[in-house]
Amino acid sequence: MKLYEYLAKDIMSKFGIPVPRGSAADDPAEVERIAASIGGEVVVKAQALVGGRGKAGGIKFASSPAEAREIAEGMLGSELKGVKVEKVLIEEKLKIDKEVYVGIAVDTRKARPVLIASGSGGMEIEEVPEKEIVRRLIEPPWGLEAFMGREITRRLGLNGPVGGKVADIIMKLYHVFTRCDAELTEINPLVISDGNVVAADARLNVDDDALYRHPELPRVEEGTPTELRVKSMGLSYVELDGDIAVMANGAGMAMATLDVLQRYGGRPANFLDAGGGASVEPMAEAIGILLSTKPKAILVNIFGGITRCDDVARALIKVKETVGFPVPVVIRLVGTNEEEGVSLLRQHGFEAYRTMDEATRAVVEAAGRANPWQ
Amino acid sequence: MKLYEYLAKDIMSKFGIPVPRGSAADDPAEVERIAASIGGEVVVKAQALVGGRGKAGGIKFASSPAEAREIAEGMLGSELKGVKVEKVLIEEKLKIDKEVYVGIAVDTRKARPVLIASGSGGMEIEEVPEKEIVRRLIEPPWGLEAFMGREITRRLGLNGPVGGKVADIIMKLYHVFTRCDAELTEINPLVISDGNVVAADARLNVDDDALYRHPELPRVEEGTPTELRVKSMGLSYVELDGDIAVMANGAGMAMATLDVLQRYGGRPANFLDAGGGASVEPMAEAIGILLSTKPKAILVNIFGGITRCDDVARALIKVKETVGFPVPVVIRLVGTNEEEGVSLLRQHGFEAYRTMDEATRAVVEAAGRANPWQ
Amino acid sequence: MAIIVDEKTKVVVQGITGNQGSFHARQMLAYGSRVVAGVSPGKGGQELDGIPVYDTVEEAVERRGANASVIFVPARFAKDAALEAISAGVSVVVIITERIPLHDAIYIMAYAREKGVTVIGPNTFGIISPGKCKIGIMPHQIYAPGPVGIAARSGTLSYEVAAALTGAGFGQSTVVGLGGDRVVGQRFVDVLKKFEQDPETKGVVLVGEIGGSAEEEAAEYVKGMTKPVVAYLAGKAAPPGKRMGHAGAIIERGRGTFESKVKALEGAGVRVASVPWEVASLVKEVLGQTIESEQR
Amino acid sequence: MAIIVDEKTKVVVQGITGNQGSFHARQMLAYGSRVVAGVSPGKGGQELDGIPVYDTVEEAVERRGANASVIFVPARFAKDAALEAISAGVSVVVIITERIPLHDAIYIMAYAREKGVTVIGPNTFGIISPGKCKIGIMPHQIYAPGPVGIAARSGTLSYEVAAALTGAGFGQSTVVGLGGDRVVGQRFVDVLKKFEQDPETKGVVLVGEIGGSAEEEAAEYVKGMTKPVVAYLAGKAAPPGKRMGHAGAIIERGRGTFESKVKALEGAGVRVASVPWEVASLVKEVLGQTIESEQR
Repeated sequence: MKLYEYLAKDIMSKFGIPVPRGSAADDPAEVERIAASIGGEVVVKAQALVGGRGKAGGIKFASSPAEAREIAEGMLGSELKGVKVEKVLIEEKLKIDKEVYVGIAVDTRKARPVLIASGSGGMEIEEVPEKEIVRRLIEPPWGLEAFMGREITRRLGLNGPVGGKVADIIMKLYHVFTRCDAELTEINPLVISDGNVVAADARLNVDDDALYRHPELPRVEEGTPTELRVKSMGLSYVELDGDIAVMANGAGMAMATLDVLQRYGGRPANFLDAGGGASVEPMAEAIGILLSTKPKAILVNIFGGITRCDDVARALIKVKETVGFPVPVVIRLVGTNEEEGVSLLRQHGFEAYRTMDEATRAVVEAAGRANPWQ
Repeated sequence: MKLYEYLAKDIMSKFGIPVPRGSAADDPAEVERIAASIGGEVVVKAQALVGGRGKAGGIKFASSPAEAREIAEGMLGSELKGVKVEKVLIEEKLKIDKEVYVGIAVDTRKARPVLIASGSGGMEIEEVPEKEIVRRLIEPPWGLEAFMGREITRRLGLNGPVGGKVADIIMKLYHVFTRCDAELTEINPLVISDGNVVAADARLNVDDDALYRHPELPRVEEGTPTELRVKSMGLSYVELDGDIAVMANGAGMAMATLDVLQRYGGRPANFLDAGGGASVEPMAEAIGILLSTKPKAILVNIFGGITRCDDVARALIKVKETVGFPVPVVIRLVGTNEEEGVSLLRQHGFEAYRTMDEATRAVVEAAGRANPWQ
Repeated sequence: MAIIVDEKTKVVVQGITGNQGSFHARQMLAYGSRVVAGVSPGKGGQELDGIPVYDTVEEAVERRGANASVIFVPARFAKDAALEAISAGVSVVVIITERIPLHDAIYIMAYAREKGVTVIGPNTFGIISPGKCKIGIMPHQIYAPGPVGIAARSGTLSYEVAAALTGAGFGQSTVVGLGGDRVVGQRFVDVLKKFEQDPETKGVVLVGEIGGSAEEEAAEYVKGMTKPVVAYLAGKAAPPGKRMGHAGAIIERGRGTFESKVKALEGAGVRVASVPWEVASLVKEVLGQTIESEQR
Repeated sequence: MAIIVDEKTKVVVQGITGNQGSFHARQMLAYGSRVVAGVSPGKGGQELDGIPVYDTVEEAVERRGANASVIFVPARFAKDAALEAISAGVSVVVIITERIPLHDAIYIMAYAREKGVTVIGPNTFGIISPGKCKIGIMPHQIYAPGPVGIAARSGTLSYEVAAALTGAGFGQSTVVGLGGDRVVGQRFVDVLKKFEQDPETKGVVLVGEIGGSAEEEAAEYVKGMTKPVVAYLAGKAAPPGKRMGHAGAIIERGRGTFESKVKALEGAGVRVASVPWEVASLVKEVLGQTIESEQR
């Protein structure tokens, strides 16, 4: 779960990290009030979970509350890199003496958190040359200690009181990381301004699988309404821009199905992993959702392991008998309880292929026919 | 710092450990009210930091509030093993199906916490045969995990829901241990009663050196008024029952001085470690306190390291010139700035020995003369 | 021979009284795995098809000599279960549970390193050395004993590949499910090292996917290997920034792309199949070469 | 030779800008110790009598090759300072600071074990290999190079013993202050093992006291030693339940009594002096024996 900048800053602030004075709003009048209460020049920042907001016009400065309102009117409701902006954050404009980057991520290779810092703040860390980056693996269960903050700060070339403040912020960022079950947390840039150190931008991505133990954290849902609906059923679903709906069991199998489909000239409309031993009801519901996206054809690719072929057959039959299939449905069905499943399908007028190869070719051909939705 | 049972139980209760219904009081009328509000039979427990309270008459049962009051009247203000009872704890009387012991201490040899449990609750753990004791070293920084509580519980022969409750209490006791910077924490006995598990007695000794980071913990001061006064000066002082006051620099040196004194037939009145580089003022104040205990003689044994002999001489001179020495003061003074110190002493009519041997013999002889305080 | 698990492996099933645990305990037993005990806190004393159930893994190790554990407990208790198994002295812990918090997985792996225990998973279908020992949830009829080692990040896709291999007459020494999460106990490179040492294994198949850097690391290691390696990678059609079912299967901030993985593997001499069923013919090609070179 | 510290030891002083730190840094330098750096966070760039001051121990190690640290920082910052030194790669950390919380000491020792670092203290006067290296706060004029190793739980009392030995013509190989706290990095047995291995050391003196079990453990080890051991123990006259200045010097719940320690040591063949100054004559006796047996 990715948190908006203003939410990430709220949390960091609770952990004692200094953030700019400011507040978020979804209404231009409110923006004007906030800008007036801050006084002086302000910055208006579109709250959207996209990278490179600045270049895309999502960060603008205003020298008066009226100008801030005007900017917000332009931003609110508009799309930034394809994402609708629903809130803006209005903050004091910072004087910038120096910008640094500090972030904590997980080094999956080492299975440990890693602290990353750089004197080149403001840039995406991927674009900073490796020699300008300070990395420190954090050894669990020992964790990050205060002295490590000082060591990192020293390597960034910061010392004296500012060095002490940055070291302290590094420790607090680590607390954010561990206590919020973060996948990633970043301050970029961390701005040094007249001896003060302030988190000018903030990122906090929380592990979805750990949300159950964080009732205190806000919830941000990302995805189309259909994606969110399928997600709430406990299944994995991703919308794509093609016209063939895909259901498979297992994430790897679903991805491979998309790949093969594309290889044969098909364009997948989505990715649905109905694996993990889902029973008839949710499978039928998921197929119903696939239909609701109005594809030209549906490909069902099942290699039954925990997933039982007869359950898949029953789910398909249930959909056929309730909402019906207005588009061709191509089925590949092998594995656990294969015979029973195939036989059930036959009884209800479905045919099933034995190989991915055949099924994929067939669905591409079927989708090539006239669109039944028009 | 040793906490009274009622304070230890308050804290354990905050950590989720079940304790008997009850409350502490220092007034018999209040005892009667508490007993009445509990209802039924109660137990009245003298709050005193001594072992073996039960055998010494510090734990009594009452079948009515009036009887509880009567018992409390007898206990409050009385001495239990030489310690004045200022409060009693009144609790519901527990039905006891089984008693177990659980405690966490520090294994100084291994430099790790150690969890100790036994099915023989109610006894002092030192008296339980080793083979009936379950020990588990706790590896820092890993700490105690829930499964370890289950393993210990299993070794105690407890299972089912009661086993689960005991395992849970073990985890919570570990939280008490770590979050309160405990030296030792014990529940003895932990009573199993009709499927419930309750901490019937509780001990919690907090590390004095960690108190600075525990403003939330109550403070209990143990010692005579003089001991507390010297302690507040940052020096180590212990009252003994002899008649020769002893000041030395360094804890080992002070202990050795007592030993040698005793060997030559002297009886130490106290132990004062004035080491650690104390300056003239506190040393003079400490000598004044030694005098206030009205010894027959004073032995000052200094091997100057950080402690400077001239500072010791100045402290003695200061005391002589202000309050004066009504008793013989025998001085051994060697080490850092020895010549200057000895010369200063001579100028002010003191003599100083060079060896512990001579000085100790001399002070024993001096104390053998008539008592100047009578 | 085989890697990690074999006929000497004695399995304890943690969470044996749950639906998944009891079903798969029976399946493993039916396959011939030596399932010697189950664990379910508070339910010690029960039995499941003759398998004794204990309150702790410690007991399963003490009384039944268990040396491997498989975990079916729900995600929020999985960390404790895994630490328990690691502490109890088994040498292999297979974590089937999915959706274990990332920080819990990191902690489990740190404890496993400290104690020298091999962790498979989390979010894995398990591990099988066909004909010797199955620990997991895979449909075992698709496997056959033989010379090919398989390491896979995804379950069903590896079934597809294993079935194709078996169908083409290539049995497997051991099939390892690494798990679909970002942080897992065994990565390709760890398993490759073991396959390289295993006399029974003549060649290795990697079933990878987008996200992370496990395939790139593997490629580095393959350069020094004596045994041939074939790979199939899923996710060519996946768009960046979308998590494709597995926590680990996401192209994030430009890393872990299909192209970088194929490039790295091919650069190391790995034959990369363009469709899953092509793996069997590539294995035939490379194992043929191996056998020829051995015969020279 | 000597143990733990010698002429190759390069010392960094943590807390060098404080009163204690600066005073003793100068004293150590005057003695001839190679004090190569000081550390004081936020004060990097300063100098003390030519000793460069850095913000981190890491810098002192990188730039000046420091391989031992001595800590003078206040108790509440001592844990962080000790962890920093251990992490930075020095091989010896001497913690002079007293009143460090017990749980902090436990944590420091765990980290030191993990990293293979020798910790002396906390609450120690330090360690000295006379004529080679002094790290600590002891009055160094009382020591002389020679064949006797000393390990002591208390400072001033060990000065008394060392001065008596020097006065009797017995110099010291190394004098180690274990520290007066309950949890310390080096216990008698650890130091005895090193003295047993050290060619320069011909005999060992233990200066112990009531409380804990360090003397009893030492007795067990002494049984297998080839070198003679003499001891003096303080606290015979101390009443149970009273902490005698040191956190570790307390007879609590019947453990750590004077009598149990004397019994254990004498049972292991250790000559126990009844007064501190008797140590010199006992050393003369046992070292005379050793020299005789070596001459045979």
